[in-house]
Amino acid sequence: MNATRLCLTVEARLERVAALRELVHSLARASGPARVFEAERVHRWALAVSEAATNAVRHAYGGDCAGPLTLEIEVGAAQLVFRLSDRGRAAETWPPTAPEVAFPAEGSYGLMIIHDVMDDVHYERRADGTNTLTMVARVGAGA
Amino acid sequence: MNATRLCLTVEARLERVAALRELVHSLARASGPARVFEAERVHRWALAVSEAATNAVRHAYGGDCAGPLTLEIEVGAAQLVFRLSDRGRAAETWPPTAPEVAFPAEGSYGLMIIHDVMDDVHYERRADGTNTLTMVARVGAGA
Amino acid sequence: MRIQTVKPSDGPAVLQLEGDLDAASSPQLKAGLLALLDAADRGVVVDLAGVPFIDSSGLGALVAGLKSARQREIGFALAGIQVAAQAIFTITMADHVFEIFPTAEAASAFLAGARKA
Amino acid sequence: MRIQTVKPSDGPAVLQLEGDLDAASSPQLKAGLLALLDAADRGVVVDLAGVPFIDSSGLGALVAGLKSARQREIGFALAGIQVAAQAIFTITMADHVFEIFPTAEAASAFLAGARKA
Ligand SMILES: Nc1ncnc2c1ncn2[C@@H]1O[C@H](COP(=O)(O)OP(=O)(O)O)[C@@H](O)[C@H]1O
Ligand SMILES: Nc1ncnc2c1ncn2[C@@H]1O[C@H](COP(=O)(O)OP(=O)(O)O)[C@@H](O)[C@H]1O
Repeated sequence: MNATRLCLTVEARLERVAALRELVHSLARASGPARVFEAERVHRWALAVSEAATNAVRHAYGGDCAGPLTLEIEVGAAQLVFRLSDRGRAAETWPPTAPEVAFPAEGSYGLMIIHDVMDDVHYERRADGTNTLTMVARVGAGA
Repeated sequence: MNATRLCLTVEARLERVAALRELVHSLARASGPARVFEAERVHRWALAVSEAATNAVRHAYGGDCAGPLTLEIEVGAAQLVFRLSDRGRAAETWPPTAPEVAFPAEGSYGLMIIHDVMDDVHYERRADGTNTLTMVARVGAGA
Repeated sequence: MRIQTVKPSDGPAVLQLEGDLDAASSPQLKAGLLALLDAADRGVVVDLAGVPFIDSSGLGALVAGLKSARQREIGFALAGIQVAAQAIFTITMADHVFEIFPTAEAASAFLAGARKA
Repeated sequence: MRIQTVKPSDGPAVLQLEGDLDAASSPQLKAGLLALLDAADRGVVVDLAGVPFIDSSGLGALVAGLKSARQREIGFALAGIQVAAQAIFTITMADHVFEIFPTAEAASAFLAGARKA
């Protein structure tokens, strides 16, 4: 059995995004010594989560502190699922693959990073007004 | 608005209890600088949560790693709510007040500590097989 | 939890602990403590400076040590309790029962003095 | 984020950062960087040894600095990037665009040498 699951709801403000990416780092302690994740991968997951959370604050809530932002992490044997939910505006489109960004640009790297880090990215607007970005990272059974 | 809410589900094992009490320490970072909790109170909350979690592992699950153990923390303006849920055996009785323990005993301080630290303690067995211990700590609006 | 024993020839044995002292680690402390008390005729100091958390199982292990020391009529003291680990002692009033010192040096000096007096 | 500027009379200015560099803190870095570049004719080193996390907004602020330095034809280098903060540079390939050094000293020496050559 591996039931590890974490979640954190914060006010949707840029200053709270740090707490959400911290939750990614709590993974190791919560899952125990049987599940050791490579530090480099954890850093990359934290980066992708951070970009997604910043986007939710900026684009879904338009920069206002208008509602809750929730991160859920489910630790499975073969994959980690990161689910980020807001109750702001729906995204008009969500690109299914990473858009190309020509360096050196000063912004717009967010989606590219999320797609680069995660194995699967899926955006959903639900009827109850919740937007959820589901990001999946595959991990070896022994990873 | 203060929507801060944290949760963590771990395998019900003594070695995972540390992760649950760590979640109490994550409060500060998650709630932000507007909500500063006295370090001493945070230590006491972590202790009570730790005792309750150890009890769930030992008594509800009988020491086996038989299921999930979930801690939820809700940060309200006037109170913090700590909710610890397991899917093990129901407690036969749950004392509504702190039992007296004569020091120096080698054990049985758990319930006394929980009642000493928390302002309100409430145990519930639900029909779906979940046991939930709800512990409430009152905090001043400015605390 | 890491446990290290320092046994000077002319003073009390010092048990240095590092890590959380909870239900997962206290059986290890209790075993180590009772074994040490069997052979420590100059008393025992438990140095808790490296312990950021103590729960009731940890306290239980320390109480077991105290009881054994009393039976054997040897000194027993705690040292270096961190602020973060103090709650369990105040809530249970164990702070009125143990001999508690800010540092292991102070505790050792006290136990050495008590033997001579 | 804490920002501190060290301006030796005979070498590049060094901007020492401490804390996470994310969307909450990058506007502060960008403003500080552009103000410093206005007055730093011997070049600028951004010392990231105290920065455990950098996201795309942080990278954006550094890119703004790089562009401004190029316009002004002064040197610009990064130093001390932590392992934990490296992902953003590899993913965006920014590590091929910036001059990057292990320490602020090495970066300063490089910029000073480049001016003389
Ligand atoms: N959570 C979101 N809700 C609505 N729109 C979004 C969201 N995330 C991203 N977008 C849209 O996708 C675009 C690209 O996002 P990104 O690559 O992160 O760059 P940036 O945020 O710098 O524009 C955004 O400008 C926005 O229009
Ligand atoms: N989560 C629980 N589920 C079932 N029984 C419990 C639970 N927590 C406590 N108990 C009962 O209450 C008693 C007292 O608990 P406690 O004060 O923590 O001391 P101890 O666990 O050392 O016996 C336990 O022995 C057990 O019978």
